[in-house]
Amino acid sequence: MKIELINAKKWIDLFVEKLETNKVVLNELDTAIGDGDHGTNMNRGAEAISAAFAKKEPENLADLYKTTAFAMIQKVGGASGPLYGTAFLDMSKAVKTDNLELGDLIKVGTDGLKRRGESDYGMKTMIDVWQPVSEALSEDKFNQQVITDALVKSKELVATKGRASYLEEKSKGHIDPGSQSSAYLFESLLEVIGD
Amino acid sequence: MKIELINAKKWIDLFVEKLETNKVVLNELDTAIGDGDHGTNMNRGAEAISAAFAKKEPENLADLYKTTAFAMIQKVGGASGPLYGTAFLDMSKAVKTDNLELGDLIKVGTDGLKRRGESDYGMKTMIDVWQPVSEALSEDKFNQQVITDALVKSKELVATKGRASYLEEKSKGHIDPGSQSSAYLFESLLEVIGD
Amino acid sequence: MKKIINNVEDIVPEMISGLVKTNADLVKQIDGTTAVVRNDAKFKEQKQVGIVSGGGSGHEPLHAGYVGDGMLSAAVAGEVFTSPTPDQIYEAIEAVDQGQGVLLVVKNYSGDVMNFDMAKEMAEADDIEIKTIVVDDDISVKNSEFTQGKRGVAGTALVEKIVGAAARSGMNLVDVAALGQRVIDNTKTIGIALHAATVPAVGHPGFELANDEIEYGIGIHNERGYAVEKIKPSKELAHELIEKILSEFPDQTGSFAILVNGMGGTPLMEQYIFANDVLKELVDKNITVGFSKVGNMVTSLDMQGISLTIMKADAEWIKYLKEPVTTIAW
Amino acid sequence: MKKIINNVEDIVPEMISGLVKTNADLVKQIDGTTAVVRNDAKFKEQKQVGIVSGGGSGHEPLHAGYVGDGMLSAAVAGEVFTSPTPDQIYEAIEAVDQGQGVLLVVKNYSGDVMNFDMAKEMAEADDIEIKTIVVDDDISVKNSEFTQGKRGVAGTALVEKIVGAAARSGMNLVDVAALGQRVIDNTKTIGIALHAATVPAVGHPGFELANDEIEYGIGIHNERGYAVEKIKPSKELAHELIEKILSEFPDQTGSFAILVNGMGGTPLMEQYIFANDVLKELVDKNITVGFSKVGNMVTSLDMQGISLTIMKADAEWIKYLKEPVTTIAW
Ligand SMILES: Nc1ncnc2c1ncn2[C@@H]1O[C@H](COP(=O)(O)OP(=O)(O)O)[C@@H](O)[C@H]1O
Ligand SMILES: Nc1ncnc2c1ncn2[C@@H]1O[C@H](COP(=O)(O)OP(=O)(O)O)[C@@H](O)[C@H]1O
Ligand SMILES: [Mg+2]
Ligand SMILES: [Mg+2]
Ligand SMILES: [Mg+2]
Ligand SMILES: [Mg+2]
Repeated sequence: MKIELINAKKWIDLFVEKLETNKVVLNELDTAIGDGDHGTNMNRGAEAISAAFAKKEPENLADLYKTTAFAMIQKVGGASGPLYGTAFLDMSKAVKTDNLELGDLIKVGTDGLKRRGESDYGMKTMIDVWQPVSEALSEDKFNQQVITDALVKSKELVATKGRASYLEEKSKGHIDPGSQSSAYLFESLLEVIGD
Repeated sequence: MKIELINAKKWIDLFVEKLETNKVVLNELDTAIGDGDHGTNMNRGAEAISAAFAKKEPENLADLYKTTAFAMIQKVGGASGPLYGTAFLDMSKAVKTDNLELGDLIKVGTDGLKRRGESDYGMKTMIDVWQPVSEALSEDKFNQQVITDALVKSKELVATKGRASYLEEKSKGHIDPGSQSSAYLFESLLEVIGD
Repeated sequence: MKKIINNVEDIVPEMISGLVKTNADLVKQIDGTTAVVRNDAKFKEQKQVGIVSGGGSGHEPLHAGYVGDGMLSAAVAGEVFTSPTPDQIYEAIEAVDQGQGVLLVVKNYSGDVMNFDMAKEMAEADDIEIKTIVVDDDISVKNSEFTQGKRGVAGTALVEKIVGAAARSGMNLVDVAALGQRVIDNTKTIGIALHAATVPAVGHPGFELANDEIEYGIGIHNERGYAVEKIKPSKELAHELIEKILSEFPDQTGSFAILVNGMGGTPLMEQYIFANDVLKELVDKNITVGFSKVGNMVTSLDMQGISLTIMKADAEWIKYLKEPVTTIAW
Repeated sequence: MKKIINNVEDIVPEMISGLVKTNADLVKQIDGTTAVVRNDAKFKEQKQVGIVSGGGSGHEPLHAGYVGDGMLSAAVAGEVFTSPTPDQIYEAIEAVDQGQGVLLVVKNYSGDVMNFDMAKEMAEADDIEIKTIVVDDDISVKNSEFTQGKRGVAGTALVEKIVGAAARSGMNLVDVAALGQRVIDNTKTIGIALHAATVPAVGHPGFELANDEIEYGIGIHNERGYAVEKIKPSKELAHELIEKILSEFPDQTGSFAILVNGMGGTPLMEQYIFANDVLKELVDKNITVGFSKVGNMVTSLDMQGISLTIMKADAEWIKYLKEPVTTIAW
């Protein structure tokens, strides 16, 4: 399955909306096992994306993902800025010549996260959501349950990357904030493409 | 009425005891309208007096009052150190040649307080207790009621000297901590000489 | 009360010992006292008027943090919020007098005034020439001949800087004292608290404020101020304090120095935000700021709050304020 | 939450503006950024390796307070507790490069590492030579190749002082970076909190401690530590932290530097008492202290607490630590 510009734009718009609505939730999650700013950070990114779209409507998929990436890189900071930024920048480069299958697209993003974060699946980071989603998309089994399962599974992990890793065992039993914001990203996708 | 060395020594010993017992009370009074240290200050003085007496038993009245004065001046600091110190130093000088009537003795101390503090009766300071006590002693009417009345009267004043004066109207209705410690001084005297 | 201390009675000696040990190249302690005197290489060569200050502890880095070349010659620390005793002050005077006399910089509290006065009498008996200036910059307290008068608060640090620089430049005692008095007359401060300080021997905050209240006009010893109000944005606080202070300066031409002072528990972040608002407003009012400083200069234990000092300062004073010093904390 | 601020979103730009306005002779702001660069008279003449640091705000005076002759060339401030973005870091690099390359001093947090990495890539595209050192002095976190590794905390200030002094002395980029790395390897810190910080955007403290509890091993972003215990006398705290740190230094000969750092809400009084206990214990252990410093150097907003840094420092490093600088806050 592939996504076209108009739907991809809807996807990112919905993501922006969810980030704005859930700023406090993400801050609270980050207060428990991080430094309390993930909601504020992502909200700053969301506002920057909206502003960039308002300034210039994206002309194609590469443009859409690049605009999203630049907004995240230039306005978010923290860990999530370069991570989301790199994922979307790599996705933008990948769709320049060829509109990828959605599963492959999200895999490109996931690989970007791993490279930038020097991290991998199972370290209680947003990768724990991106990777299962990319796999489910490729196998045509993507639905809300996939996202929820990924979150629940990651919740019980001990973090080994990011700030939560400083808590060692105590990071267990808390939802990773970046995983939750990624869940919003993919819930937005789901709303656009349907199960 | 005059007081002899043995009773005067008892008087100061009792004062020391009361200061040690009532450290917290005096701090609390000073927290309300000052800076919260009058109990700690006077207790430091009390300890210094005890230590000085333990080192060398006072040989005469002048010696007793001078030892008390030096302990206060050297160990208390704050406002109360120089005030009690000056009062007792002046009393020591006054009894060098002649054992004064008690009313006159306390008047000498009161005058010392006024000189050192550039202050007078009715400014909501310890002088509000010393002066009525000295007058009552001279008129042979000294008893607990005199002390209590002085405290109660001073309580309703607005302070115009010392830290409490910064509170202006709000200093009303609080007992001045220095007046309370002076009340202990004269209650000790009362216990020694009886009504 | 949670504090990083040992016994409450040992707070001051241990603090002074920590300060001296970690700054042995700058200061030393007079044996058996809590007085701190200059120990830098230049001290003995420089023949100048001595500058001695002091007061209760709990206002760090005031005063010991300002001992050094170009500022104080010595600082005497009393117990927490309690004036030091005359004998300690006297020893500090003795230690720094170089035959040119000594200026005492005293904050206007009855305890400080009385103890420094007694020390002055002791030093004069040794033929040391002494002058005293009494800092009373806190305009939240009414001045009246029937009262103790205004308190000495954060402006003290600026006064010490100016008289220290003047003394280093070779000015004589009479002139330094006169300069100091003119500086004091032109220095006005007002402070606010978000949370009162906890005096260690008392164990709880000096007064209570609700979660959205601030106290206007506090002193540096937990003295309550003249009004409790709801907290406002920094801009509005700056506006109110500036209006209040400027009403004391009928002539607003010439240049001014400002000090934004943290009370001990308020982070630099908030101090800089407030300073930004102060400077913006002063620019709007066409007031020339020749010198400005921000930081925890004259604190009140762990009090959360801030004070603003404005000084009408001529070019010479601004120069004195800017001259480099070698102290722990200026 | 009671703070002296305006809008939460304006905290960082307003703070930087306040800092720059009150220190215009020392630093200036790069237009449109929250990066602060040297503005002192010597800056343009001195040809030296540039030193750029930065990170989330809330640790003031780190980093902007350390910009100046002999320390940092520029500092980049992110949002509160949030790494700055690559473009801001890139602009700071551009502004200070004098053709001798630029050293990036980064605290070990994934955000900082990633954003500085991206900025490095941007600057290298402009043929600016870049080296990065990552400070990870916090020994309360286990080091392991499977984790993020240790955090960068108060030791960062000492690292910045040493590489800044070395760069001023004319050392080249490769050598300054190697020196910085050796310094980091010999710098160990551990911190305790009495009260957590309140992130303005969150509005309440990051964690709760009872009235008699302290948290051991906290980070500078409200990260909880490894144990909660009853508060102890300063002496015992000093003993525990020293034991923990010294176990990381098998060789205790030679000389050491120490930093007693206040977390923002803890007054200097307590810091000096703690420093006194630390120095006493080190003397008892026959450890030579060649340099010591006390103060709010690397803070965590209004957190109440303290950290202890011990560095095994050879004579050259001690010299670098002691050299005078012209910064706002060292
Ligand atoms: N090295 C890493 N690799 C992948 N994801 C990471 C890494 N470090 C952090 N993250 C993600 O970033 C999220 C935190 O983002 P945010 O709170 O915005 O940044 P910061 O940690 O700098 O405050 C974490 O919840 C985690 O999902
Ligand atoms: N100028 C003065 N004249 C007379 N008594 C004074 C004066 N100033 C203060 N006092 C007395 O001193 C007491 C305060 O003593 P204390 O708390 O020990 O000192 P400080 O005010 O320096 O903290 C006041 O309660 C008052 O009775
Ligand atoms: Mg975060
Ligand atoms: Mg008092
Ligand atoms: Mg006092
Ligand atoms: Mg962050």
